[in-house]
Amino acid sequence: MTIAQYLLLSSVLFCIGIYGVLARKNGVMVLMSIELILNAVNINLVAFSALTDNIAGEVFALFVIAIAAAEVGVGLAIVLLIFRNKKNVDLSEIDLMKG
Amino acid sequence: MSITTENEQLAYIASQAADARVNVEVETDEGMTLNLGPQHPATHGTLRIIAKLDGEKVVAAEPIMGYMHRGYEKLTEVRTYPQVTTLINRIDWLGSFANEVPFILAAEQLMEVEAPPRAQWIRTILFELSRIANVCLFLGDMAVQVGATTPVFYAFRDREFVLNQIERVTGGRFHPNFDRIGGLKDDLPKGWIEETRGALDRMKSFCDEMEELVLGNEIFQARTRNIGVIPGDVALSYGLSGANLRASGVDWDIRRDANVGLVYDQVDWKVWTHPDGDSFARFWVRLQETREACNIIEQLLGSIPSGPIMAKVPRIIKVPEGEAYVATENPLGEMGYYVVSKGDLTPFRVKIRSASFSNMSITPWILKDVFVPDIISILASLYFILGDIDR
Amino acid sequence: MIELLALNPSWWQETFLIKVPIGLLAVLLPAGTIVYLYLFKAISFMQSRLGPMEAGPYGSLQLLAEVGKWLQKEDIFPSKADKFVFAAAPFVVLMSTFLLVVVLPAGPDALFVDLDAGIYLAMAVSSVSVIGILMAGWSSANKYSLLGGIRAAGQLIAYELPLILAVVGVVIQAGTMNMQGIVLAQAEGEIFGWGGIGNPFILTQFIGFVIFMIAVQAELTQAPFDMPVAESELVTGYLTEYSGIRFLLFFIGEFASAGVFSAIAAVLFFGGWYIPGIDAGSQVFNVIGPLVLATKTMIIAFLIFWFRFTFPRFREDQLQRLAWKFLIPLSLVNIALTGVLKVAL
Amino acid sequence: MSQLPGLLKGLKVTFRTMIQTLFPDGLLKPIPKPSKGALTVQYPHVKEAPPARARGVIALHEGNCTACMLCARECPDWCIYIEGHKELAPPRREGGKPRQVNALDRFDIDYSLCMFCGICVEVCPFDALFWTPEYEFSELKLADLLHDKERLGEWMETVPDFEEYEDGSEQKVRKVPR
Amino acid sequence: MADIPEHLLKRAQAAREKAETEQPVDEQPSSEPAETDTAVAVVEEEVIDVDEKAEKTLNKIIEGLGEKVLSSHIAPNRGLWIRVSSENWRQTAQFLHDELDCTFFDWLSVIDWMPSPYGRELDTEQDIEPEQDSTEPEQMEWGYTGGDTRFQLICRVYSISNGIGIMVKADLDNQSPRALSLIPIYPGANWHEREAREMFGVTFDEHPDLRNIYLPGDFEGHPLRKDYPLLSRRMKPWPGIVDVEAMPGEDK
Amino acid sequence: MSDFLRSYLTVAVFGVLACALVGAFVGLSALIRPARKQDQKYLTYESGVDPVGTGWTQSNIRYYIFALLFVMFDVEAVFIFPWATRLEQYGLFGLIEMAIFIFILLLGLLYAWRKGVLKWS
Amino acid sequence: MGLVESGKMPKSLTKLLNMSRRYSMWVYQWGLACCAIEMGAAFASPRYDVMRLGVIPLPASPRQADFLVVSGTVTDKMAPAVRRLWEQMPDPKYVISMGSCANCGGPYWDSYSVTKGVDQIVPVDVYVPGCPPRPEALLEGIVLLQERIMNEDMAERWKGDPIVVE
Amino acid sequence: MVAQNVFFAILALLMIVSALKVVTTKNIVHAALWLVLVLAGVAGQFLLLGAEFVGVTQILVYIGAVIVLLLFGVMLTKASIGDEENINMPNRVLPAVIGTLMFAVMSYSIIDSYRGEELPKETVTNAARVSDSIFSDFIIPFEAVSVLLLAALIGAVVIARKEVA
Ligand code: SF4
Ligand code: SF4
Ligand code: SF4
Repeated sequence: MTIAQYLLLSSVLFCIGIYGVLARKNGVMVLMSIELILNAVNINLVAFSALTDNIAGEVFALFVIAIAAAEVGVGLAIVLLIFRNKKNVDLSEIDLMKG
Repeated sequence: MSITTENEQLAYIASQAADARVNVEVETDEGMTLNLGPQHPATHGTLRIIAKLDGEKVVAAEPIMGYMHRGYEKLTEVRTYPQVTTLINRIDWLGSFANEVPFILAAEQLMEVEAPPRAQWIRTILFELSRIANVCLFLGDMAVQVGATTPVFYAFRDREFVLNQIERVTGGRFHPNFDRIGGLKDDLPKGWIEETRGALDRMKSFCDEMEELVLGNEIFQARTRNIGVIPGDVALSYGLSGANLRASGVDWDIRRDANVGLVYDQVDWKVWTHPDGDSFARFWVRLQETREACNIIEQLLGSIPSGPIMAKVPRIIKVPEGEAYVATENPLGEMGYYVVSKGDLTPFRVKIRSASFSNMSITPWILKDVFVPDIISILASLYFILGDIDR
Repeated sequence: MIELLALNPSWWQETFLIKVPIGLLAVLLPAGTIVYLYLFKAISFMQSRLGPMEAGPYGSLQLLAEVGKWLQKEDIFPSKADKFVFAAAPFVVLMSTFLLVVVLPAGPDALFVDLDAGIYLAMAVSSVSVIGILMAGWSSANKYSLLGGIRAAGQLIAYELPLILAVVGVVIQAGTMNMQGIVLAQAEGEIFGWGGIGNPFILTQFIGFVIFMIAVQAELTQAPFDMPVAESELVTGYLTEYSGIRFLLFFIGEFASAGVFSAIAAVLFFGGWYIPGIDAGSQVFNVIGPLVLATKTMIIAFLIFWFRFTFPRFREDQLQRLAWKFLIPLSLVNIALTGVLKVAL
Repeated sequence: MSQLPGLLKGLKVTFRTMIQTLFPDGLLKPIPKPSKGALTVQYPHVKEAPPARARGVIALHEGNCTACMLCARECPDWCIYIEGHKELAPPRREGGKPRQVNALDRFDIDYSLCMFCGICVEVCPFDALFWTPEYEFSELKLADLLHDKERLGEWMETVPDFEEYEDGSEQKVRKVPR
Repeated sequence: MADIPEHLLKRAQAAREKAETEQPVDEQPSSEPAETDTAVAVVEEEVIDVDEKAEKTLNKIIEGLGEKVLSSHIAPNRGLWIRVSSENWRQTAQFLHDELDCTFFDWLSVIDWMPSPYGRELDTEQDIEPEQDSTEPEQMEWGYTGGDTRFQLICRVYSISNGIGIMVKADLDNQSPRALSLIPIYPGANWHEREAREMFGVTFDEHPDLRNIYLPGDFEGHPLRKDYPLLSRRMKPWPGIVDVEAMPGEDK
Repeated sequence: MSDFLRSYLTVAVFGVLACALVGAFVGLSALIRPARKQDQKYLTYESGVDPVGTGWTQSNIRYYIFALLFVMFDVEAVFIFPWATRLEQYGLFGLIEMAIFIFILLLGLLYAWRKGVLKWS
Repeated sequence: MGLVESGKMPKSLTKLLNMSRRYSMWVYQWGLACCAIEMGAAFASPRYDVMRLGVIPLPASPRQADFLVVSGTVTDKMAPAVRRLWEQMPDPKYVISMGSCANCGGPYWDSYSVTKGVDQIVPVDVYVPGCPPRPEALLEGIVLLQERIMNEDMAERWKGDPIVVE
Repeated sequence: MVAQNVFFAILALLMIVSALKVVTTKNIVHAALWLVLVLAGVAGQFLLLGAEFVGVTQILVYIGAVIVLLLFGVMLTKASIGDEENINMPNRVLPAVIGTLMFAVMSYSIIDSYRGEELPKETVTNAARVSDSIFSDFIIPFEAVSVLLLAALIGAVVIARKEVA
């Protein structure tokens, strides 16, 4: 196993995530794409941690997981709020200033 | 074999359309419409409740009845008096002996006959036995509706003993057709009184079990206290009767206050009331009433007078012209018959005042701003029998 | 156990020829026993009835009849349902059960896997079934199902926490997340210096045990926590539209998880395969260990069904309140106490 | 929480019942005997005996029936079908004139319609109809629920005797013609 | 449905004879309210025992409502009937509720006084088709307190404090029977009125929701009206006709 | 392969086993079960009448708060488990660290509690 | 697929399958009228305890039910629902008609709102007479149905027509 | 090592396919379910890398909690069965181009700088090690996480309360 294969995998996920974020209009979908990106990052962290035998990478992966959870929570709350007000979760139609 | 003839098919389609119309009527744009019934375990068969929800909260609920409407009032007009007796057994099918009594009493009033004392005694005993058979099931069923499975098995178990006693006398487990204008069809069989005492003991221990298993259970209390509160004056204006009324603190019992033809004045008993008016109170009152019924029967069993069981009535019964309304305190509440006679073999018009119909008419009022699970417990605590609503 | 048979199989042989069949048994057998013994029989006795009697002596073949019957039932996909998700939901639910079973030790060597993070993994996969339930509820395109599914998920996550937190106390005491290690810690532990019966954590972690059992009851959606499948209002909740074999799979899943959770409780609080009096390292346990564990499991499972058939159910909000306002704070207190004691002693 | 006592009491009740069912002879003889402890009557093997008055099915004592149609007329469901003809029967007393009697050609009760009210039995002036507590006559076909004269006659065997009355009664115990 | 069946003529004849012979003693259908008061005053001479409670209540009602009470009837210890016109229907209820403390709403219904045109002779196999419009109002007999019209609204309210129930009747128009709804006074009247509407076709004004309560929405007719036929009864041959074949040589 | 990976492979095998079991059951059943099309059989069940409304609801938003709380405490569990195994080594220091951590999270629960989102209206 | 319909099932297997259907009959909790109480007694009363026969009264949804007991009066308003629920049950499914009302309209044979017999709406396998039938009579009906299942030709049943018993 | 590579390939394939599904499917619930597969794959990769604790945590937090949260959110926003209209931006070519370009650049640099660098064999980090690391080096971030979670919760509660009110 080489580190490169993990990094490649991670970059694939990352780019798919980027595509999702850009191509999706639905708020929940965008959140999911962001999850993809974060996971790509995590793979990198853990892979490097294994490469250098340094535990810090893994610990940071843990923190990322925790933060991702918080991020989804808040993100979804916002999406829900938008939904309640607008009856859809269409991000392109949202004027954030008026919320 | 499915004889779905063309006519049948047409009727079927037509009624489907009618159903669809109801659906459209209740359709809302906001929130969700939850449909309970007609086939739904919570509705004792065939009631249908349409509840408009906001989240888990009920905004409005509308009962739809008539799935059990069998046309009693029309049928009584084409049946002779003895045939009516057997038909109306089936209105409140759990306490069916109690169904017969007010009708027979009304007819007796019009004919100006009175049943001999022995018949009155036995009537009262059977009346109370059917109350036990009826309310006993309520106690179990209410527990089922709030989620406890076992009590209903106990209810059915111990109810069998009471039914046995009813069957030994009348021949029917719950459609006795035993009451006759002027008395009773038959007398008690030998050994019955002793056996009944045994059944009553069983019932009393059942009540104790219910108290331990259900009434005293904290979860049950949490589910029923302060749920579905009916104030006394509202209850009156909706015509609630029976234990539902007494659970709202109104001290009114036809057996004590407007007794006709039965011998409640001969015994020493108590009318139970509860000030709260919530589901718990209704359960509590009924539990106490079951005990009280045991008490009444025990006193009566010891004092049955001897004598005939039939007064003198003509063989072919024609009830003289007149109108009479007699109500009794049935297990479900006030049940009365308004009998109009024109002197024929058949009654001219019988208006059946059934308890559940009035008791249920409060549902749109009470099922507001409650949670979905509360619909169930409130309905269960109001205690209705579909036949008694729809007739 | 394998050593006893004087075989030396390769890993593949061991996994597919021994562990897989045993794993199947370990899931299905307790499920069957629980259904027959408790759901059919013990409950009937509690209601002074008999339960199944006709199929086989004392109805013992009832379960076979059930399986045979369900196999023959038509498998209905409601036309409005999301067919793919509808079909996939039983997989997820059953998978969660099977992944739970894998960490259970049944003797010093009789185990499927010996994972460092054993109980942690168990806690992790136990929450997977929530997804299955949400899938089932959503894909049925039925109001009762959806309401039931959301209620179920809300309840499962609310009680997942007390479940996890109750385990933490045990982990603190044992100092390991390894299930085998937890058993050994109980076998070799002492209570205030007295090691006569080891230290089954039920004694020192009683609060934890109570919380754990309440949470398990809720996780299994058994009364008094059966709001999601509340018959009297939501018909059968998220299962309403399931028929035929798929329903049976959910049914198996439900009772298999009852068995597995009971087994986990047995391991965590009752010393697993260990019985006092015999040296924990002894080979004897490779033989009697599974039996001991099964017995303990069954006793705990009885509790579950005893409660189920005695209590009325909570309302949804009461249930949530119980979890958030009572169980979670209590379990945190429990952790704190255990931690303080551990550090102090 | 003060929640425990009520819950525990409930547990006690169910547990007690289970023990009573399992060990009907008390815990001193701990041999499980649920079939004794449970209240169950194990139906196809054991049958319960309903009380004598139970209204299970109607039996016809053909000899007594005069085809007077009273039962058919009073039946609220119109489910008794009678056809008869007149016949000469041997005289009651020796040497008397032969009597003219109505003989039955057809006596059917449609049990799919019957409401088991007992009116027919009650109105029959000639003691030709009796209740028996039998209840096992389910059918796979609806038409089979129409019991004809013979079938109704067969039920006669199962008619129990009338019961004695409780003290203080003035009713007379009737006899079942056999 | 050509000519009038014989049995119906017989029945009508019998009814007429009966009406002639047994004139009702106390409940004369009165057209003018002036006579009503006297009718009220001479209640029930044939009965010996007197129901004091009922009489006191009746007096109070007459005091309060005056001429609105068209007639009344007391059956000792059995009940108290009063009759008002349909215009005064709600006022009467309001009065009973407020002044006499009749807070308990018992029931509400309708009586169709038209004799049923259907029937069966003991020796006919089939039910008989009725003559169209064979019944005129004068054939009708009314019960206690008399009446004018085919449909009579009847309602019972109860006063728990006084321990007496009062039955109120009101005549309804023959062509379009209607009355004011009692819901503002007794919310419980809601379903009863829906039922009455469905069964008799009586309209209740100001009722919020007069949908069918029992029958499917597309059900036609009002089943409790006397002229609503029970089809099955007319289709099925009556098994009760004496069907004993004669002896040979004997004629029927 | 290391024991570690083998163990997890076994875990994976069990996951596959579950699917195989389900698949086997469904496949077996497909062999013998009937399939009788009746138009109404596939309608959504709703107590015997035509389904009312679209069947979709915005359910209670409170569920979402519960889910969020759950996520929060789940993350807590992530840290508390390894901590629990090593508590003996950390001693008082570890205890205090974790106490602060939990305390902050409890603040969240308390906040939600006080704001009344744990209640139903 | 369709092994049964093709008629290629071995005899012994058919028997086994019939047997399992016989001993596992889930009936769904639905009562209509007075008879429902006697049905309830048969299901829930320890004296009758229908579970002995393998009849499990658990499901509340027709999707999991094997047979339907029409226990009581079917009104014209109710009839579509009965039909619908029966249709929503998965095959193989059975119907027991319990009581005079379900058989033929019973006491309400002349009513304007009652369906005269449930067999006009759904095919019925067993008729239990009585008004109400005692719980044991229902048990007899169930035993009868079980015997019928035991002897039935699966291929016929799979096609959906109830078997004709001579 | 062959076995690891095989499993890596299987998992990677699964993840990529699922990830593509996540961003292309038209049904939100389906997307969430595909995401589950991606996340499970990630967990598998962690385990392959010997990071046991992180792998299991991935299951516990992501699959057990975050996905549930997402599904809840989806169901609260009326996810209908069947495909949804209007779920994608009108223009999807540009994102696709951006994504591909980025991948090209990244893969080039990765291959360029890490070609052939083997991972050490069989390193397994157990929970204890992770824990020790947190409670020695990362104690501040650790406490900060709790504050962050608290903030997220409070934010969400505020938003939700606005809604309830
Ligand atoms: S029991 Fe009643 S319904 Fe049955 S045949 Fe006799 S009279 Fe008719
Ligand atoms: S009433 Fe009696 S005698 Fe007359 S026909 Fe009927 S059974 Fe025969
Ligand atoms: S058959 Fe008789 S008992 Fe059964 S529902 Fe009809 S009337 Fe009721």
